[in-house]
Amino acid sequence: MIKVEKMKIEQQTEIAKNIYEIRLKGDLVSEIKMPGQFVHIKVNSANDPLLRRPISISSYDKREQTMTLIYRASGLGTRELVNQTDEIDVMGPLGSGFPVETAQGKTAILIGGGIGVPPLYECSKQLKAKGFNVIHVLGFESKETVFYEAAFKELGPVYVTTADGTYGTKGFVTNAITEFNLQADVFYACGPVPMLGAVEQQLSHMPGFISMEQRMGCGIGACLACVCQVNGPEPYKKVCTDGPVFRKGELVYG
Amino acid sequence: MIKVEKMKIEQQTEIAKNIYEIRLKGDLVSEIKMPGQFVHIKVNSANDPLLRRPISISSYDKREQTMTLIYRASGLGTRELVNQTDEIDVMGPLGSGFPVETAQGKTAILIGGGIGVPPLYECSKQLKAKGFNVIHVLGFESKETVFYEAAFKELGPVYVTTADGTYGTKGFVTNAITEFNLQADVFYACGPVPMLGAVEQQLSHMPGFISMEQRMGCGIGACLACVCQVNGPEPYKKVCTDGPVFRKGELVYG
Amino acid sequence: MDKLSVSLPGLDLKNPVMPASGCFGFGREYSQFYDLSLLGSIMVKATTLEQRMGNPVPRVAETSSGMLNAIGLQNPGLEKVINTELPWLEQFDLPVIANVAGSMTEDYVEVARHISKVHNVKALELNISCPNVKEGGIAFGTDPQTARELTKQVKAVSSVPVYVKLSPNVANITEMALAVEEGGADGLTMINTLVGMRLDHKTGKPVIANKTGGLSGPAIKPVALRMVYEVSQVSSLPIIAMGGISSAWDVIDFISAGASAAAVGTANFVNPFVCKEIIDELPRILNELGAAHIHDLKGRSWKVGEIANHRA
Amino acid sequence: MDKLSVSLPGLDLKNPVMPASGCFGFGREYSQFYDLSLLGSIMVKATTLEQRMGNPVPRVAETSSGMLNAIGLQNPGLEKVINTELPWLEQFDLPVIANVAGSMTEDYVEVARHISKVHNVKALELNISCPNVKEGGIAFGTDPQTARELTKQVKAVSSVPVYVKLSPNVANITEMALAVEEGGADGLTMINTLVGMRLDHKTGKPVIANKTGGLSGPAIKPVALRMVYEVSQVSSLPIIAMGGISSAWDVIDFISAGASAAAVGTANFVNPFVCKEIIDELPRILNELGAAHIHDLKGRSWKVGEIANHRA
Ligand SMILES: Cc1cc2nc3c(=O)[nH]c(=O)nc-3n(C[C@H](O)[C@H](O)[C@H](O)COP(=O)(O)OP(=O)(O)OC[C@H]3O[C@@H](n4cnc5c(N)ncnc54)[C@H](O)[C@@H]3O)c2cc1C
Ligand SMILES: Cc1cc2nc3c(=O)[nH]c(=O)nc-3n(C[C@H](O)[C@H](O)[C@H](O)COP(=O)(O)OP(=O)(O)OC[C@H]3O[C@@H](n4cnc5c(N)ncnc54)[C@H](O)[C@@H]3O)c2cc1C
Ligand SMILES: Cc1cc2nc3c(=O)[nH]c(=O)nc-3n(C[C@H](O)[C@H](O)[C@H](O)COP(=O)(O)O)c2cc1C
Ligand SMILES: Cc1cc2nc3c(=O)[nH]c(=O)nc-3n(C[C@H](O)[C@H](O)[C@H](O)COP(=O)(O)O)c2cc1C
Ligand code: FES
Ligand code: FES
Repeated sequence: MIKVEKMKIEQQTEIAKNIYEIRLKGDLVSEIKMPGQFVHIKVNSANDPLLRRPISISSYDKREQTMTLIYRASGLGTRELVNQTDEIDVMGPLGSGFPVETAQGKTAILIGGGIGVPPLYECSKQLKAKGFNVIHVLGFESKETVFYEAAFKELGPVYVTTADGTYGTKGFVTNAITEFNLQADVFYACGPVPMLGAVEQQLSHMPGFISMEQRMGCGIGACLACVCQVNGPEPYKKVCTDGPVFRKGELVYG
Repeated sequence: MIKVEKMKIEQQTEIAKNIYEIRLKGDLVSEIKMPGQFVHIKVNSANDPLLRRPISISSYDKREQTMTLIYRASGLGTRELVNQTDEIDVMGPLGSGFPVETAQGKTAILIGGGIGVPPLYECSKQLKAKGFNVIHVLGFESKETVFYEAAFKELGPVYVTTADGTYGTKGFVTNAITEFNLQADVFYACGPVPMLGAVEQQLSHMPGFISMEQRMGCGIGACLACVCQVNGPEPYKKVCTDGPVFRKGELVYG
Repeated sequence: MDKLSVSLPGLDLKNPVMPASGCFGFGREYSQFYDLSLLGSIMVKATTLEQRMGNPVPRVAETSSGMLNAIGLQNPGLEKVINTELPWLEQFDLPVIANVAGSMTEDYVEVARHISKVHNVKALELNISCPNVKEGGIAFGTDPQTARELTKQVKAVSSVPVYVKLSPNVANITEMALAVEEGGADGLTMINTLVGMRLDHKTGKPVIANKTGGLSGPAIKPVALRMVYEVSQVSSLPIIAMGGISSAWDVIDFISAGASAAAVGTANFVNPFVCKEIIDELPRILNELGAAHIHDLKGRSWKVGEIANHRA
Repeated sequence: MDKLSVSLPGLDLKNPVMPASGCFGFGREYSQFYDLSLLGSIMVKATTLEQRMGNPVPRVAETSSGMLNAIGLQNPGLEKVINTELPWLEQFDLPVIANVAGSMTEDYVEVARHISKVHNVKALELNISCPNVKEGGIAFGTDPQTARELTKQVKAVSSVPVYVKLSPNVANITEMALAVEEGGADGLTMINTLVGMRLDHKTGKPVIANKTGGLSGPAIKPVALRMVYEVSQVSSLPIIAMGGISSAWDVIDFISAGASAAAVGTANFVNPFVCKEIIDELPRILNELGAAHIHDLKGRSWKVGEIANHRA
C-alpha cells in the first residue's frame, strides 16, 4: 500500500560533494516490496517548490522501520531538502523495483552512474544474501562526488570510474567493463539514460534490468507525465508505476 | 541609512496566543533614529511568500545592537517567521516614527490596539526618560492575547481593555479613556484604523501622533502601494516614508 | 452534509468538490487513497475518438508555484474508455463528467454522441481549450464564433448537459463565455491552463519536449479567480471553477467569486488526499463564516448587501 | 564589461539590465542603495499629461509567488516629471526610458511629444497595456488596430525611438507585436501584468480596492518567457523582456528566449540590490556557458545549431 507520511528525519549527512544521505523512520518502510522502489518527497510545505521529488530508496531496515536515501542537492527542491531537520512528507513506496527474488545465476554485475548508484546498494545486499557474487561498477563525475565505495566493497568488488579521471578508471562505466573484462549472468543498471543505452548494448548477451528516470507529476500513474517508449503494442509505459525498473530490451532509446 | 542585513535571531518566544517576541542582533540597529520606525522582513528565501512584511520596532538597545519586534502570527508570512531560528533578512530602519525628542508637556497618553501596541513600548521608555508621566491604554481582543502589560506598568499606569470583556475594561480603548477620565498633554496612538479615527475624535483637544498601517510593496517609497489620504495640497502621503507616524489631523479617515 | 449539496444541470452533487480533468486519470490510482464515492463528481481524462499517444517527454516542468504540462491528450480512445474505464467507475456512487476532446468538430461530435450515452456519465466537459494539441484545439478555445458553433453541434447530439471548458488565453473571457452560452452550453468550466514555458539553463532549450506547456497550480489562481468573477456577473450559466485550488479556502474563494462548484487539478499530485481533505474541511469553514449552505456564499465578491440565503 | 554591452534603437547600454517601470519610481529611492549609473537603463514610472491620484487603497495584494497591484498610474504629471524628476536623473550616466501612459490617443501623443525632447530620455515605452486604467488603457493593449494606430501617431511626434509595451492578456501576442511593428515601433517591451484578483477570506470581497489588479512576479515568468519566445521568432524588433525576473539566470532565460535586454520589476521590492547583483553575476554565468557576449545566447531556445557569435 502507498502511504503518505510525515517521516522522522533521523540523520542527514553530506557524504560527498553535494551528495546527501538521509535516514528516515516511519510506517511506510513496512510497505517496501523490493529494492529499486522510490519515494516521492515534498521537501517543504510551501507552494514553491510545488511538486514532489522522486528519490530512490537506497537501503531499508524493516525491523527498525528506517530507510536511507541518497540524493544530490542540485535544484530548488533538493537544496531545500538539505535544510530539513525534523520530519518530511514522504509518499511511497512507489513503482516496481529490481526483481531480486526471481534472479537466476551466480554472478550479478551492478552498474550505477552518479545518483543512479543509490538503489543498487539494497539490490546488491539482497543479491549477496541470496548467494550471488556481486560485482559493482560505479561511475561518477569526479573524485569529489564518489560515494559508497567502501559500503559496496563489503559486498563484492568495486570498479569506480570518473568522467574526468580524477579517481579510478577515467571515462564511463562501459570503459571499466571492457577494461576489466567483467563477466556476469545478469546485470542491474541505474543512471543517466545515455549510460543505460550504452550498457544495454554492451551487455546484450546477458539478461538485465534497468532503472529509468523521467520527470514526474503524480508519481502514481495518473498524470501520464513520466512515460517512456517501449517495444510492444502499447507504445508507452509509465516510469512511476510500470517502472522505474524495466527488463532489458523493453525500452526504446530515443 | 537603510540597511539590508541578515540579522541574527537571538531569541524568539510566544508571549501571548499567537503573539511572538523576537530579538534580533545586527548593524542595522545603529541606524534606528526614533521609536515607531519599522523594518521590512523577508521571512524566508522562497518565492512564496514573495513580499517582505512590515513590522514595527518595539524596542532597541544600541549598545547591544539588538532590537525586539512583536508580531502576530496570522497569515502565511508571519506563520513562516515563527519557524525561523537562525537568521533573517531584514531591511530597515524605515519610515519616520514618534517625534519624542521634540515632545512638549508633562503627561503623555499612549494608546495601542492589538499589534499596534509594540512600537509604543520604546516610545514610552523614551518619554519616561525625558521626564514625562506616561499613561498606557492597551486594547486587545481577549485575555489570551494580552501582552506586555507588566512591561508597560514599570513605566506608568496601564489600562487594559478587551473587546470580549475577558480581561480589564470590556470594550475599546476609547471606553477606558472615558471610564477613567484619562487626561494628558499629548497622545501617541497605534492600532487598527477605526481605533485611530475614534481616538483622534475623542482626543481632539490635545496634540497627538498616529501610526498608520497600509499594505506595502517596496517599503521605501518607490511603488506607491502604501498611500494614505491626507489633508493638504498633495492628496496622498506614503505610509512607508512620510509615515508611518503622522501628526493628528493630517489623516483623512475614509 | 446538506450544507454542501449542489444541484447543477445533469449533476446532483453531494458536494461541490471534484478532481479536474487530466489530474486524476479515470480515478483508479486515487482510489487507492480514499473512497471515490466521497467526491462530488469526477472529471475524467480527456477522451478522443481514437487512441492518442500524446507528446514526447519531458512532458512536465516545474515553475514558481506552478507546473507546466504538455501531456498531449494521451488516452486510450473512445472505445476503451466506454468499455473499460467508465464501467470500472460504476462501483462508486459518483456522477462522471466526461472530458471530450478532438482536433476537428466531427471528432468532438462523435465522442460526445457516444460517451454521453454511458450510464454514469452525467455531463460532458467540452475541452476546447487544451493548449497542447496542435491541430486546432487552441483555435476553438480562443475564437468565439468557432466555440459557439462547436457547442451547438455537440449539444445537438449529446444525451446529457454540456459544460464548455474555457481557455484563459484570451483577451476577453466574457465574450467567450457568452458565445458558448449562445451556442446552448448548459454550464461552464474554467479555467484551463495558461500557455507558458521553461528553459533549461545549460542548453537554453525548452525543458518540455513540446516546447510550450500549460501552466497550472497556485501561480494561476489569481487569474482564474478574476475570470470567474467576470464571467459569473454576465453569464447565467453555472460555473465549475478550477485553477490553483489546493485548500478549502481556495474553494470558498471561487464560490465567492461566483462559481457553483470547484475542481482540483495539480494539487492532487502534491497531496493525493487533497479532495477528501477539502470536503472534510468545508463545513467547518461554513460555520466560521456563519453560512448555512455553501451557496449562501456564491458570488458574494460582487453581490451587494449581506449574505443571501440561497433558498430564499 | 564589453561582454554585456548592448546596442538597441536609441539606447547604448552598458548592460542589458534595468528596472521595470513602476517598480523603481524615478530612481530616487533606490539610489540610496547603489549608484544608478551601474544600470543599463531605467524605465521610469508611467507619466501622464496631468497629475494622477491613482486608485484607492489597498493597492497591492500578495499571491503565490506573485503580487497584484492596482496603483492606477499615480504620478505627478508631465510637467513635474520634466522639470523635477528627469533633471534629477541627469547626475547619473544613465539613459532613461520614459514610460508614457494616457487614456486617449491625444494624451499619449502630447506626453510623447514633450517627454521625448528631454535630454536624458533616450527612448519611450508606450504603456498601452496597463490593466489598471479604466478609460481605455486596456483596449489599446488588446486590439491590434488600435495599438498600431496609436503607435503611428506617437512615432510621428517622438524625438526618440518608441518601444511599445505589450499586454499578456491577449489570445495572440504575435498579432499584437506585428501590429505595432507595422505601426512603426522601434522595439517591444513585454510583458505587462496579467489581470488577476484576490479575495478576502472573511468578507469574500476583493482585497484590492480596484477589485482586480495586475499580477507580476515569478508566478508569471513562464507566460512571459513563452511570449518572448513566440514574438522574437516572428518580429524583427528588439525586445526588452520582463515578467518575474529576479536573478541573473532569469535574465539568461529571457535572452535565450529571444530578448535583447531584460527589466526587473517586482523583485526590486524583495531585494533592493537585485539589479546590481544581477549585473555583477552575469559575466560569471557567461563564462560558465562559454559565451563571449551575452547576445551570443540570444534566441538560442529556438535557433538551430550551435551558439552563434553575435559579431560574426
Ligand atoms: C524513479 C526516480 C528515482 C530517482 N532517484 C534518485 C536518487 O536516488 N537520488 C537522486 O539524487 N536523484 C534521484 N532521482 C532524480 C531526482 O528526482 C532529481 O534529481 C530531482 O527531482 C531534481 O530536483 P531538484 O529540486 O534538485 O531540481 P529542480 O531543477 O528544481 O527540479 C525541477 C523539476 O524537475 C524535476 N527533475 C529535475 N531533474 C530530474 C531528473 N533527473 N529526474 C526526474 N525529475 C527531475 C524535479 O522533480 C522537479 O519537478 C530519481 C528520479 C527518478 C525519476
Ligand atoms: C508600518 C507597519 C508596522 C507594523 N507593525 C506590526 C507589528 O509590530 N506587529 C505586527 O504583528 N504587525 C505589524 N504590522 C502588520 C503586519 O505587517 C501584518 O500583520 C503582516 O504583514 C501580515 O502578514 P501575514 O504574512 O501574516 O499575512 P498575509 O495574509 O500572508 O499577508 C498577505 C499580504 O498582505 C499584507 N498585509 C496583511 N495584513 C496587513 C496589515 N495589517 N498591514 C499591512 N500589510 C498587511 C502582508 O504584508 C502581505 O503582503 C505592521 C504594518 C505596518 C504597515
Ligand atoms: C497534467 C495535467 C493534465 C491535464 N489534462 C487535461 C485534460 O486532459 N483535459 C482538460 O480539460 N484539462 C486538462 N488539464 C487542465 C486541468 O484540468 C485544469 O484545468 C488546470 O490544470 C487548472 O487547474 P489546477 O491549477 O488545479 O491544476 C490538465 C492539467 C494537468 C496539470
Ligand atoms: C507596483 C507596480 C507598478 C507598476 N507600474 C507600471 C507602470 O507605471 N507602467 C508600466 O508600464 N508598467 C508598470 N508595472 C508593470 C511592470 O513594469 C512589469 O511589466 C511587470 O510588473 C512584470 O514584471 P515583474 O514580474 O518583474 O514585476 C508595474 C508593476 C508593479 C508591480
Ligand atoms: S508521474 Fe504521473 S503518471 Fe507517472
Ligand atoms: S510600500 Fe512602496 S511606496 Fe510605500
